[in-house]
Amino acid sequence: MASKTRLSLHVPEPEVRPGDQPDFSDVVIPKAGSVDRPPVDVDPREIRDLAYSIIRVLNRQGEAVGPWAGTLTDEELAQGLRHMMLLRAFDARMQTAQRQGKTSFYMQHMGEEAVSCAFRKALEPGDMNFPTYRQAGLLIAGDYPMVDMMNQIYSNESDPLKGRQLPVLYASKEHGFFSVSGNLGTQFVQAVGWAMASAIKNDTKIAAGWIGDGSTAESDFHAALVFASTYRAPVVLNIVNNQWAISTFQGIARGGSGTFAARGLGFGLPTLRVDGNDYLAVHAVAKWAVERARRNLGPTLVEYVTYRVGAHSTSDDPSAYRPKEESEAWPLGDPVIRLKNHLIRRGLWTDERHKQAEAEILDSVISAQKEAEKHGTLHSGGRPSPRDMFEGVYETMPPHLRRQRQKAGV
Amino acid sequence: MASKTRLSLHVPEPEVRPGDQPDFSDVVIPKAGSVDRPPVDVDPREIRDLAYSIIRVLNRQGEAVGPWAGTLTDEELAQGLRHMMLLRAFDARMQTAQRQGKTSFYMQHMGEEAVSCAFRKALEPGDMNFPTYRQAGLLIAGDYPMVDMMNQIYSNESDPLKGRQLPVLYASKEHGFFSVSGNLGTQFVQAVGWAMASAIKNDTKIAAGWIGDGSTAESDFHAALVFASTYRAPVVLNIVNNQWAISTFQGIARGGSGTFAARGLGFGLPTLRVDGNDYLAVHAVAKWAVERARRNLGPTLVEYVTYRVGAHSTSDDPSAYRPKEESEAWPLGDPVIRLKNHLIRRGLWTDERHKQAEAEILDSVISAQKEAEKHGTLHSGGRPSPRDMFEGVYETMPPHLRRQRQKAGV
Amino acid sequence: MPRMTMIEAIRSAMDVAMGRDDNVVVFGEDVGYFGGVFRCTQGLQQKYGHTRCFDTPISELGIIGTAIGMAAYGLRPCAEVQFADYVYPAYDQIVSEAARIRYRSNGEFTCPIVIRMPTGGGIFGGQTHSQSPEALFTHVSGLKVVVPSNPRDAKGLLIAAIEDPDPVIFLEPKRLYNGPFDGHHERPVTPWSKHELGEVADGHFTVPLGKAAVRREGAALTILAYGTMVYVAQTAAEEMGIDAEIIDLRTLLPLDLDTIVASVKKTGRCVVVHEATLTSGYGAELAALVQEHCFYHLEAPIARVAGWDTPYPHAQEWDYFPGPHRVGEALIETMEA
Amino acid sequence: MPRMTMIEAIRSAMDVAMGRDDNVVVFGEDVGYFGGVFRCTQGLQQKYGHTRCFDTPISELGIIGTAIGMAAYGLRPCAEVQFADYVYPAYDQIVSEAARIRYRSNGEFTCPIVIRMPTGGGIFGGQTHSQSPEALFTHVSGLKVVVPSNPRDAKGLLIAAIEDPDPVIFLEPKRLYNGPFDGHHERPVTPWSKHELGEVADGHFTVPLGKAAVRREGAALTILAYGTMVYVAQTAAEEMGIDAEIIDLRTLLPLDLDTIVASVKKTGRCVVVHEATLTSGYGAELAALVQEHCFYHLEAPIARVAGWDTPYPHAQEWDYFPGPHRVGEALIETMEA
Ligand SMILES: Cc1ncc(C[n+]2csc(CCOP(=O)(O)OP(=O)(O)O)c2C)c(N)n1
Ligand SMILES: Cc1ncc(C[n+]2csc(CCOP(=O)(O)OP(=O)(O)O)c2C)c(N)n1
Ligand SMILES: [Mg+2]
Ligand SMILES: [Mg+2]
Repeated sequence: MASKTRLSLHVPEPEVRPGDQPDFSDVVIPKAGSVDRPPVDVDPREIRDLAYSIIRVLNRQGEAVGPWAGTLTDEELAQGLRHMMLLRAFDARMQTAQRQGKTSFYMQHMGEEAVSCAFRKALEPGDMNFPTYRQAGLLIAGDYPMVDMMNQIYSNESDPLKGRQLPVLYASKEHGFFSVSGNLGTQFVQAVGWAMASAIKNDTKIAAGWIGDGSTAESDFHAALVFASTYRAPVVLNIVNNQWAISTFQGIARGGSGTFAARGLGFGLPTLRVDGNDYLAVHAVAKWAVERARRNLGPTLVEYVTYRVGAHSTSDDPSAYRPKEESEAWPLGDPVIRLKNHLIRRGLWTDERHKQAEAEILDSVISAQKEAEKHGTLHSGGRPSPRDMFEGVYETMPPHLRRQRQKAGV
Repeated sequence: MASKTRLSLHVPEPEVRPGDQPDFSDVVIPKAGSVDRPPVDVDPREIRDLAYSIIRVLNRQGEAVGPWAGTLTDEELAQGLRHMMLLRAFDARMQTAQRQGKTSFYMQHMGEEAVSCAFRKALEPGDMNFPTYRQAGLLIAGDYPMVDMMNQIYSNESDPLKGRQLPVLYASKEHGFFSVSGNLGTQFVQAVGWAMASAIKNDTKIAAGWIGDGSTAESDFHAALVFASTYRAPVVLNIVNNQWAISTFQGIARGGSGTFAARGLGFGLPTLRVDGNDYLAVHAVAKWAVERARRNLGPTLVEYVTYRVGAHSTSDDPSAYRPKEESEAWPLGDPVIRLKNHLIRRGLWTDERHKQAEAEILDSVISAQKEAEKHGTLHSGGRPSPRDMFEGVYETMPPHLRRQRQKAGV
Repeated sequence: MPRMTMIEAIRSAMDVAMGRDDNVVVFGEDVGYFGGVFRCTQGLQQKYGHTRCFDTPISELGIIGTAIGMAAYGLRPCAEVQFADYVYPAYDQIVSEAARIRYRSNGEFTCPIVIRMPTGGGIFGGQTHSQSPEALFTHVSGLKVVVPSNPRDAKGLLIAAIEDPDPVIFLEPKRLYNGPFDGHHERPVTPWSKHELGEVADGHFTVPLGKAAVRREGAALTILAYGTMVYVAQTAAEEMGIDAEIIDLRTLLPLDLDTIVASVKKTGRCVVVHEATLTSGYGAELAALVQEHCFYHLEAPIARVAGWDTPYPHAQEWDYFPGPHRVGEALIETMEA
Repeated sequence: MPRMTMIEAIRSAMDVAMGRDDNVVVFGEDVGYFGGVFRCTQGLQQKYGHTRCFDTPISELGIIGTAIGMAAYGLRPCAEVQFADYVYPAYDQIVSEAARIRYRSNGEFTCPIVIRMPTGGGIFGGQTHSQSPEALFTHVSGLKVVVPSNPRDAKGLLIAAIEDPDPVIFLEPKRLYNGPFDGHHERPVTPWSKHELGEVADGHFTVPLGKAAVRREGAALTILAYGTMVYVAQTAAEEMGIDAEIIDLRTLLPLDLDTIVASVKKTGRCVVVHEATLTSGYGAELAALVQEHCFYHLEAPIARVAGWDTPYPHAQEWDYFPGPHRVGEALIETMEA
């Protein structure tokens, strides 16, 4: 008979809190190049260990090493750096714009730029992302006009979403970017549905779902995995593990599972874990997973290991719950600097050209911003009409909404 | 670059349909006694293979073999047989009662009797089950009065639930049987909450959650595993895989995951798969999992491999979707016959005593039924009052309900 | 014209829609091989193949979540939730997603899905097979909500719903599947084959969303009803000998307010009837609208007859169900007020 | 008496409840170490330990599902949903489980849980930080629904809710957290420290569930409001110079109908105001009840002022929000009708 121990509740706590010394010594970082690259038609049961490792390409010396290296040309690498720098500059300007009251709210990507920028380059036209609010790199690397992003953030008269949606919750069919929901998780399973539709129609397009580490706890995550696994939907299911969910460290969502990627094992899915701060590794893994989907081999679950350097949003102040220096202690480094160093090492880039590029990029962002501000910002200048508020609830406005619009006098 | 295969949707289908020859040759059945019994404080990572195997004790010869044997005394075994026979007789009478119009609906356990009957014997007073509609064995083996079960099924004047609840959705705090919901899955996560509460209060009681194979697709399953894993709740999470969810074969819910048990691996939970038609194996595994919980070692996920021999409910006719002979082809046999044979083999039982016991049990069920029917059946005799319909929505009846009751004139 | 039960009419609607448009797909729990627990999808998998009509895992969230994704791709999913009582796990996907995708994306993406669900009581289904959750959808901007009361409407409305560019909640009063039910549970039900509205054209036709039907003309009082309550109301009016005008709303959102207002202005009295619990039921909205638009024509307070504010009980079903007796009492009270 | 903001009052309520009863536990997303995104639980983990106040995974279903299990054990969970807009994933657990457990088990098990959620608009929160879903709960038998409008009530009602034996939906109008907001967004808000109802006793006290408060006596017209709209209504009445009686409902379910009926019988006119979308909003129920109970005293149709029937827009927040101008118009119309 079992002894009658007094039970107690285990509540996971992060190792450190404000005032403590940041410590990532428990994070095991495999050497770059050390993880095998299986063929895309591998039996998922043979690669379960990939859910507990980290695929990395760039080593400390800035070299691209191992079986996952070599998916990008020199030109593509330079372009990748430019995209990440652009996203970072864009973020910085928009953060400031929010502080200046030009919009209500902003969410930046600092530290996570490689994930969405590199993933985008593994897709083809017609593919569809179901992103969260922290994948603007999909738009930037897909050459979506930055002015339109700003118009959306400003909710101004040229906002493609007519002021209806919170800042950064973009939508563009043409750019393969599904309307971002403010509700966490919901879109993960929608991505599976989109992919199922493509399969039903014997199309060639694939879908990508996106979710944060914290949001994997939501029900939609489970539904997505169940449906993807059952119907072998051509979808790449991406978990961006940036270590934090607002103030909550990833241990609360992860529980005893070892890694988020491990969640895929229970569904028989091939499941990969990748260095999210390594542009080359992200691209290589994305390409692998996309190819699987494209070849009708079914879904892949990918966990990007990265770190949210900035605040959760402009409404958040992380110094209340984590040491200020934590991001600097983060062992996977900064994605921009790592790619920059790689390009320099390869002789494709220099510190001077980097500075110059930074300046050019800043210029281009500023000029986009000027252009956008001509059309107004949240509280001044051109704004969407109150009429737009009544439009688009349905394709055709029903009588009760017409009556209400009339009452509103617009 | 990936080749542009035309995609296609994979829709899992069972091997056989009505008219086909039943075929379970793909179901791998390990030999009884062949699976190791780890210590209860084992590191879950060391026993991942148990999620893909089947723990079995009774072999074809009716012997109890291997490391999981020996958790029950002779007397307990005989009692176990009696419980299963009682449940089966009870089911048969209530099925008939439904056909006679004495109630609206019934759900039987045929083939699955060992699961709930044996599990109950691993619990202690004060522990709490969060059952589905197919675990009446928890009540039978816990000596809940059969007349009360019938009163509930008949929705008669003595129905402990006052006619409010569908037949078989019993509730009894004293008997550790939480109010069964008609909504699938919901209670799995409630079991985790109950267990967390016990841990918060430094109590010694543990909880058990129950879910069907089909219902593992519901969101509550995921929430249960997330919370159980994070807070190491003292709970046993039971999946009863009876191969069918109404007309839907288990392959639809399972997808590519290999087994339902495998779902636990992504949460770092110890996960066991057991022969659900083997009373001894069920008890041994239940005991192991209960002890883990009791010793504050955290949750365990258990999959019971069994077969729903009868129709889903009295509203269902399985001949429309599976071969009639499928249950006979089911390789794990009948739980009652298997335990009976074991007892006979051990010299504790004979065919004659079995027949005699059957007759006695039938008598006791019939006399309980007579007693219950004195208090009425759904459409005749004593019935709960319409007043009862207005009571118990809240502890204290609010004014609007008082007004409505008045209006109803009751 | 062929006679159909409501089940056959619903099946025929999906058959016609699938036949005309490859993008129409049908799925849900037990919907594929078996043809649905009420057999509404019987034969569709055989006819259109298992990628256009298929079984799903038991996850209402997953059913609706994937339907939304499919619709974004360009399909027209017609998904079944096995009982309306089981729609809540999908409620977030419906309310936060389906209903708002067109709006929030300014039409970049749309969500033409239909969610079919058997609804209502009268079958001794207890708390989990009897609910009428329509008001939980009429409060949600971006949804349309339909409740047919007969085979002909069911087919025409369902085709219209599938062809509609926006998400439609399609509630099928299960007590009407086989015949009109007036709440006299002690009497046998006449099958649809004996009822005029059981005559349903074979091919394609639609009944437009947003248009009510006057089922019975009358001068003394207006009854607003939908689904099963249409027949309860008819019987109550006949039994009480009241010259009631009975409006079958058919679509709750958008509502055919003009037909309602015209009738109440004519009769000066109004009774609203539904199966759902009273408080915050759709009857509240109807009463609020009628008093707003017909205030100066009203001769009596608008009465609501509805399910009591309790969970749907099993044994006390006929005490709970707002049958002809209770409706009749309200008619008398309203006439005498 | 100490002055508190609404946040401090809510925190104080939980503090008092936790101090008096070991069974009270508090949890939700970001609720533990950090103290909640609105800081309502700040300091509670430090004071009561991390097994009585803790962070949860981001699963509203899991938060409420485990709360129900804890309540069945005997605890009194007070769970936070970060924004009311995010309650839908837990809707099934609330509607199908929490609300019905006492009933369906005939009291064998009960569900004394409180679900706290910041609600309402006015903070440029767009579609997902602005909703007012109260009517989706008032339709559910077995729930109680509370909406405080000031710090004193917030504390008293929250303690009453935690002590209540049944599940309570506790909606906190986030626009009132720091001060009364009357919809004049262009003006600075007076902090609670300058408002009489910011005076909140330190220890234990309750404001009973089910009792409304008359915020302003008047003879010309009755305004029914709750949450933020109480201040909008006051300002509108003042600006329009109308002698309105303003009833702050405080509890929507069970409703204090007596207070309402007495007032409307006195004034003969009624305007209902809420932020939630109009159709099937709680105003529909209020209008239906008022016309039923006060028909012969009504001199004008009951008007409803509410959010438009669209998702909550971002840029057009002040076109959407039913501010003093729109309420004022309705007052005039109702007076002149
Ligand atoms: C359904 C729902 N619940 C809660 C929230 C509030 N919320 C917004 S972001 C966030 C944290 C998300 O963390 P994670 O998934 O790790 O994504 P990250 O922000 O780190 O990219 C929370 C709790 C929400 N938006 N939706
Ligand atoms: C939320 C919900 N969805 C659907 C149903 C309808 N339903 C009742 S039982 C059942 C099948 C359940 O199968 P499984 O979980 O395998 O349990 P089993 O009946 O085999 O024991 C379904 C779909 C329900 N009761 N609740
Ligand atoms: Mg995160
Ligand atoms: Mg099953």
